[in-house]
Amino acid sequence: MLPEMLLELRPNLDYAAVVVLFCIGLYAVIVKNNLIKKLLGLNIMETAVFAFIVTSGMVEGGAPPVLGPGVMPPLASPLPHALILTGIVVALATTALALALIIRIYLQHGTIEADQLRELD
Amino acid sequence: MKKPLVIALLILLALALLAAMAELPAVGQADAPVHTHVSARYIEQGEAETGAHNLVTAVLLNYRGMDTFGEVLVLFTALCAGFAVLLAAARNGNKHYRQPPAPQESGAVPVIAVSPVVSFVVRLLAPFIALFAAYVILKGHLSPGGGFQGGMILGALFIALTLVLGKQYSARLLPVAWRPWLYALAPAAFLVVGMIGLQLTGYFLGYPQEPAWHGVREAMMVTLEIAIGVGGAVLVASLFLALESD
Amino acid sequence: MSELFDLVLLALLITIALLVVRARDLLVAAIIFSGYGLGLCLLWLHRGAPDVAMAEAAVGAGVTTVLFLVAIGVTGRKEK
Amino acid sequence: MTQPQNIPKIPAAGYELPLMLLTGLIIAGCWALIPGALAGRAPEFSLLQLAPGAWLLLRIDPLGVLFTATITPLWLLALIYSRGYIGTAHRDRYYLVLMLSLPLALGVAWAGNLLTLLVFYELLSVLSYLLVVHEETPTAKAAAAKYIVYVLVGGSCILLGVVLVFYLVGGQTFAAEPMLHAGLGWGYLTAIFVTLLAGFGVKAALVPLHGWVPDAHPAAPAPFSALLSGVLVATGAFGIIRVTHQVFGVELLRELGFMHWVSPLAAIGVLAAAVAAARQDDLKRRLAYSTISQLGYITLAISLLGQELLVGALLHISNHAMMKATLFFCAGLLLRRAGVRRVSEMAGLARRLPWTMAAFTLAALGMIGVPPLAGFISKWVLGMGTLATGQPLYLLVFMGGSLLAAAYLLPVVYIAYFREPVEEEWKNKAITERGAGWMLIPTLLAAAATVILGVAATAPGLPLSLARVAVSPFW
Amino acid sequence: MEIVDPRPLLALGISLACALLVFATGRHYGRRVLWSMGAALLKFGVVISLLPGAMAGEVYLFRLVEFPPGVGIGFRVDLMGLFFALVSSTLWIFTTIYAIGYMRGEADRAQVRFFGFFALCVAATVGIAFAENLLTLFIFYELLTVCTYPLVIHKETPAALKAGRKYLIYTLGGGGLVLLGLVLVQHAAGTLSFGQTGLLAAGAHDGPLGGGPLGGGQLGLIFAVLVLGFGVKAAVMPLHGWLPSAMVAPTPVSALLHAVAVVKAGAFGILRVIYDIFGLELLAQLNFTQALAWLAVVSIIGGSLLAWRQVNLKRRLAYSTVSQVSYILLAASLLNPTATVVAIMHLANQGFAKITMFFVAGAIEQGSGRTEINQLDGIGRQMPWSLAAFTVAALSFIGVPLLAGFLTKWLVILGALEGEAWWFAAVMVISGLLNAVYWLPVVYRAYFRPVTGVVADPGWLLRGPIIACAAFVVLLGTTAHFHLLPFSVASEAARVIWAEVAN
Amino acid sequence: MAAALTVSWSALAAWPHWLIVLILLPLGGAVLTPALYALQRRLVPWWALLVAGLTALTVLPLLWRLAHEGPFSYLPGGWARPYGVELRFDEFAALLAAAVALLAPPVLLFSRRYAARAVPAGRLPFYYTLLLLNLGGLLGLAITADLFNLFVFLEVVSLSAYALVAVGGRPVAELAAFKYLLMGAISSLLILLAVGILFALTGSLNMADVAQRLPALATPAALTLAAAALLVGFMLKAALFPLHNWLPEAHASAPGAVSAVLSGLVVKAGIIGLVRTYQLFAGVELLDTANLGAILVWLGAASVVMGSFFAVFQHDLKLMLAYSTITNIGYIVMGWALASPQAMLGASLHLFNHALIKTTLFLAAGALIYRTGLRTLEELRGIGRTMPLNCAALALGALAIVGVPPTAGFVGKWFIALGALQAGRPFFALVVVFGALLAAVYYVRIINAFYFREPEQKAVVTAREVPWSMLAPVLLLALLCLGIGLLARLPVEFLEPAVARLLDGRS
Repeated sequence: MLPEMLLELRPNLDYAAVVVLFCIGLYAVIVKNNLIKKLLGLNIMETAVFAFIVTSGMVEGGAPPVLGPGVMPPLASPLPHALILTGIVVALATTALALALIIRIYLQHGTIEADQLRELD
Repeated sequence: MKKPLVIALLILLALALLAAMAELPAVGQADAPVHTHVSARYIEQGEAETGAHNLVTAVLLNYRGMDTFGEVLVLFTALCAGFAVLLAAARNGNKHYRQPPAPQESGAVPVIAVSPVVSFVVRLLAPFIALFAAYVILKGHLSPGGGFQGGMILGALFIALTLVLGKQYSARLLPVAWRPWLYALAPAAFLVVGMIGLQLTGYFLGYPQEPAWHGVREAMMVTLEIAIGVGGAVLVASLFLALESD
Repeated sequence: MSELFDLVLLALLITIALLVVRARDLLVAAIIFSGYGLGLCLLWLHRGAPDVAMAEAAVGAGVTTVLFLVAIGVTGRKEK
Repeated sequence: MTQPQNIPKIPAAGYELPLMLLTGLIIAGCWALIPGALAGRAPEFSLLQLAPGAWLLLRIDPLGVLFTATITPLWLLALIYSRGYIGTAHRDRYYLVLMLSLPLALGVAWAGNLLTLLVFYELLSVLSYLLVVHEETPTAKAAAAKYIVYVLVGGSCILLGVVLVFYLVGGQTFAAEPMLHAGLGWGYLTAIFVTLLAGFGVKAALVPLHGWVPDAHPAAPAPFSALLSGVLVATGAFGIIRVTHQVFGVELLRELGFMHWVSPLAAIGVLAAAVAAARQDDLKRRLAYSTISQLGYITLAISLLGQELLVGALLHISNHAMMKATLFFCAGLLLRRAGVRRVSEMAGLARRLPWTMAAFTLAALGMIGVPPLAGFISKWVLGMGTLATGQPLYLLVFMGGSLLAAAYLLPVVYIAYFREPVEEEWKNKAITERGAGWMLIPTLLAAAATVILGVAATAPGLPLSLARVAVSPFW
Repeated sequence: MEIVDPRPLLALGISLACALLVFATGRHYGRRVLWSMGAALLKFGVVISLLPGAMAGEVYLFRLVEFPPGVGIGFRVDLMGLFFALVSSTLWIFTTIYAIGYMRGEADRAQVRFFGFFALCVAATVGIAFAENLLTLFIFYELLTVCTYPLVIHKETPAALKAGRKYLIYTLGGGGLVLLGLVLVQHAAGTLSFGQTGLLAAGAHDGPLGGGPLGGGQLGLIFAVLVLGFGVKAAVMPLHGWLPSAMVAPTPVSALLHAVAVVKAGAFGILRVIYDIFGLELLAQLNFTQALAWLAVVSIIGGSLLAWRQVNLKRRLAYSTVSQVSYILLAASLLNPTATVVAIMHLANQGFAKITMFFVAGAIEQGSGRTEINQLDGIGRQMPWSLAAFTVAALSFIGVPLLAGFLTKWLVILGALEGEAWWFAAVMVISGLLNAVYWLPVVYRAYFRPVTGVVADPGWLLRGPIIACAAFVVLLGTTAHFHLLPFSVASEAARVIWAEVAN
Repeated sequence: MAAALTVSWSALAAWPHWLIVLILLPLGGAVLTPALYALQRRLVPWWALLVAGLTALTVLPLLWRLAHEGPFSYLPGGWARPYGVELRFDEFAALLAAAVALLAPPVLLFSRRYAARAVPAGRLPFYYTLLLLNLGGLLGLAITADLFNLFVFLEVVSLSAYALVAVGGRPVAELAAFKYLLMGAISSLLILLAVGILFALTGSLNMADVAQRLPALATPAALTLAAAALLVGFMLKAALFPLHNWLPEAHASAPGAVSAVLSGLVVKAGIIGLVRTYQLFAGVELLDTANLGAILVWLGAASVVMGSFFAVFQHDLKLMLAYSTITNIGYIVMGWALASPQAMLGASLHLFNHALIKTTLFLAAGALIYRTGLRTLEELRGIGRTMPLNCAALALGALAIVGVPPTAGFVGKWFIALGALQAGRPFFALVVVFGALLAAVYYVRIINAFYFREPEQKAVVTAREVPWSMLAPVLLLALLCLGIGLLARLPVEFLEPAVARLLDGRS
């Protein structure tokens, strides 16, 4: 069953990569003890999702959706791009805030290791 | 102990995700719904309806202006959030505040030690980068790029300069008294332009379609681009400053 | 050709991601992460999304990394 | 052996005379009803509705008049006697309860229906507790506790029976016609009979429900013992008469045949209690068993379901009341004047207490059935009645009872008169009847009444005539 | 004949206003007393003013608010409710007087809380009595729980707090069951309003929500849930645990729990369940009441046996309540007119007798600090009036004629016979005897044991209500045929309930 | 008179732009706040209050129009559906919007004095900014009819919420905020992933359009994944058991006014998300929504029981309240998933009512902490004597959340329980009752400690009532807890058609 699934997946190899990235990120978020490491994992997850959305909007041999002389259809769908631009900002904002919190946590508790923090409680 | 379990679960999750994604339209197929439904109209009529060659900009500023408004708000929120979290808590007799522990040796070493070469290069390239950013911002509706991308570049430049030249310089570049106004620049621009659109077309964030008004439409878009660019840059830079201040 | 490039790029991204996760030194991880951003930037370009690529370059490879570095500067670079 | 008191002067409470006067008036009133009763009138008064259909109702029928006419004088006697007998302790309570118990007893007698009977009967029983416990000695308390337990259980049984009757036929008034009829079903009728008989049987000291009697009588103060034995126990018997003749009716009872079970029980009671009485050394206890035995006569008479027997039963109620009152009064005098409770200690007491022992002897002879005293009359009527109903076997029981009565009463007389006193026990004791007028007079009056009831038994207005009028409607 | 009339609300409002005034200005002794007494009398006046009309067949209605559509707070004065309200408002007067005397020594703060919450409790009781629907009943039922709690823990000792907790857990649990029942009824019947012959009677045949006819199982569930829910407050046997513990409260509170409000509210709730929610006809078909009757029997006998074992006077009182309140349930579950009369009537009979006893227990405690039965030797000579009243109440419970208890016993037995269930008659008799077994020793001790120690004079503020309540016990037992007096109200109420069946 | 009033109302409500104004007001107000602070710092609280007040006024014509005309849309930019972003004011949006608009002014009024003490001075302007952003984001989230726009507003709400948790500067709070952020970010990602999948499947982002196109698809796994990702994502946001871990600490350690907003309103964003998910997948036959419902209803029930269960054992007042939020979220989700008309009605009502009640409770608790600095029941014992009004409000709120009729809390539970029966699942009616009982247990603990214990702490003995500007909102809200319960027939009648419509769409 598994090989069949992989066969079926071949045209969607991009999606497979996205899934792998997503899981790597999630792994870091769950398993890693260091808050910054968790945050890095989160960022990887985010990029995975972005990659998924952009990939879904891509078209075989398509040009960027910028019209102009010599630009011929098919064009990649502009909508996912716009979404991802927003997504990137959201990711940036989340990361910045998370880092701010991490700094504060470090200043207050002297550590950013999750298990040590748990013990502090 | 914990790790194998997590890995096993993640593999299961991955399989589930793969199974689901296998059903999605194959990558790159031109007849996928992504291309035939909403996007098709953007591609076919986007230029005519918005006057933007760059359809991404058309989507960002015209079709889905609300999203972009939200986006700048997110950035603004992040900044305020950063301030709210980071600004000193000790004043005002907050009894919950605990004195930070003495800095540890490993952490005391500044991580970003700027070498003279880098410093020189940054200073040398700064005007060109700024120019490039301005181009990206202003021509965003015509070519790849746009207010946001340009703003990010501008912000990155600002950060680089601050790192290289120190905070005094950043204060000159971005006067403290202006900052609160600049934070509000991008969202406020959306409000203003949106209201103008409301006046002109009867819709918030509407753009006049009549040929006679194309100039106005372009002006509105460019205004937004600039506001997003400058505002975005300021927000990003301020985020950096906020984090860095401690 | 395009297929191949795609595959190599994806493999590279996965490798870098793994490296980010595995790196003990946070500073190293952050720097590698910046490389990850650049890789993504390439991917976006390849997917016909220059706008996104530009933003990713500035944000993913630039601003985010710098912010990470600042934080690591406060908290120390070693993961315990 | 209790130390006899040195005859302290009991200060008057002040209200004794008015109470006596009041009681006298009540007696007069009750006697005034006799002519009407002889004429067969039975006026009704409704008092109060307790629950829907459940009225408190008075019906002054000849049976009730007979009962009241017989028992009310005992109150007067007891009152007078009490003046001399009751000390100052709890005296107010004593008189209060004693006076309250009179109207309640009247209520029992005149109860117009079962509910009313129950209500007054219960109240009277509960109230009596205070009299039983009056002396508040440990024995008195124990006896009172036993008494109240018996009474409450009995009362509950009556309640059940009364409700059953009420449920089946409603709150009917006592009348010549019985309330129940065979159509109600054997189960209900049995339940009613058993509960009511058991309930009233407790009070009527029906063997084996007599357990409280031998304890309560000795414990109670003598004047109340007299009332207890003469009246309260009799209310039980009175209740049984009401039940058998007015609730069930003779015919129904014959049909049902319940009485074949009751008669032997009563007969056993007569004999066994008499035997037990003979074995008691405590005088009041002996008298108490005697009461059980005599009440057995009455129950037996009722259970045999003969007209003449019923007359005899009624007659015996009143005669026994008078005689037993005399005996208890005497017992009280013995106690108060000589400090004597036990028969064995009475040796020679007749010399010191001549009047007392004279009265005692008179009443004892009456109780045995020596003519022409009251006891003879009632026993004669009973004997005739037994023969009339064709159950001569029970005649033997009556006779046996009388013989046994002689066996337990005559020794007392004998000892008091003829046995030499043990002198040293008497030293320093002022045993005399002087100053005992308040107690002696009612004793003698009661003794006199025993004679009168026997001698003038057939006079109109006296119990025999009244009883004949009272029972005549039932046949 | 239904008439819209604000008086039910007024009666409730008087108590509420009293509570507010006491809370606001109650620190001043005079005001506190004035408000409490004034409100008690005024409310009694209002409630009694409803009586003539209600006896003439009028039903007063007042709908206050509907929050979920079709479900709301409304008041409806039928005779059964009015009877309960009369009992509680009469007792309120006595309890208030008594409490004024009893609480004299306490701190102002405690007194304010006491009188304030007491008024709230009485308000809740009127709300229960006059509830137009099950929801209103439930609301006030819970209000009662909540407002009683501060009274139970009045002394704030660890024991009191523990008892309070127990009380809350029990009653809230019961409240939860009632709530569940409420939901089930609403679902099954589509309405919660009383005043028709059985809310569920219609639903039993045709569910309004298209659910088809209600099965016996569903109805059984509803019955069980509601009866157990109300049974907690009514202290039905396995659910009675809170009642003895709550005895730590001051005496007027015990009076409230046992006589004026709480236990009665539970019993009244069950009456509503039987007569208004299920209706006689439906229940007659379903035979659920058989189980309820046996539950009551268990309580009656078990409560008595437990009471017998108690050495603390108030605890004995408490267990005897367990026994005596179940008379109501037993009577109600017999489902015949006579039993209905007594089910309603016993609300008053038990109330007045029990409150007398509690008042006496409180007066004894107040005067001499004695709480155990074996300490009561000779107290009858020191407090003759009080103990006489106590004896009257005890005799009433035993079932001595002319007292209120006799009436109960008489009618329950009659009802049992009408219901062809003679064993319940036997149970009543046994229960009466058991009452004797545990009350008479108390009386006996009080009168026939030598006096020990001294007793302070309880004063007329305490003695007055005691005597008045004892007098009421006699009054209740002897005034059956007087129009407008309690028995006539109860029997008229029962008649109305059965008249609906006949139609 | 009445006619004139009606006319003027309809005229007012006819202005088509109220809907956009509704979100622009608080967001614009927030954006300008830091600048205003630079100009005149004393004005900031009043400014925030003004903005909130205007927002509250704005919602009125919208509600009026909704009640009279039914749901309506607003198209920013004038782009026809599905090409632009659509804002849509339906009954569920109205519920959350009304809750937000109604609760914002009291919370902000309360904040003026409260935050001055609870929040470090330098952070104050950002406190107000973030509050306004949060409320504005919630409004936007409520009224948007576009999947991605929903995500964006969700991010505004989430980011501001994370920061608000930490704004008081307590070390615990910062840690809690980070935990909250991590969970929130993952849930956001899941939602974004689902949006991406749906977009890839349908090519559209407009909810109605997507919902219309989904039934035609033959991709069960992808649809399941999208639905699952949305559900898990929103469940995380709503803190449904077993994804509730982040909530108690975050809500309890935040400043009082923030806790009120977080517990009362922000978790409702997750609920609205669940509602929208239902609406999206309503017509999909491939996906057995009944199964999803079955899972959710059990999770809801578990939330009800576990939330209460945990709350019973808490000592910290605010932690207790926070756990009770989990319980109440459980009620709402359970009611929703039971999918019978009355249960849905109840869930919708409870969404609003819980917001009101929980705000009352948290504000009152905040006021206690403001005066005494104490947090545990043990320390706060006897406070009812020194702060009677405040504690009365808290007690009233407690009664309401237990669900004592006729308070606001009762109505929702009532209909949920009825709805459980209507759905033929009486077990869940039992859960409702059981939950109410458990709730009663721990709220009784609170009341017990406040009123019936002798005070021990000096701070308690010397406490006074809080200033009027704090007390007034608390009292007002407490009275509303009662009033809304009494007037519950209005929202019920208002919501019935919406529920009916939704169920029609499903069947």
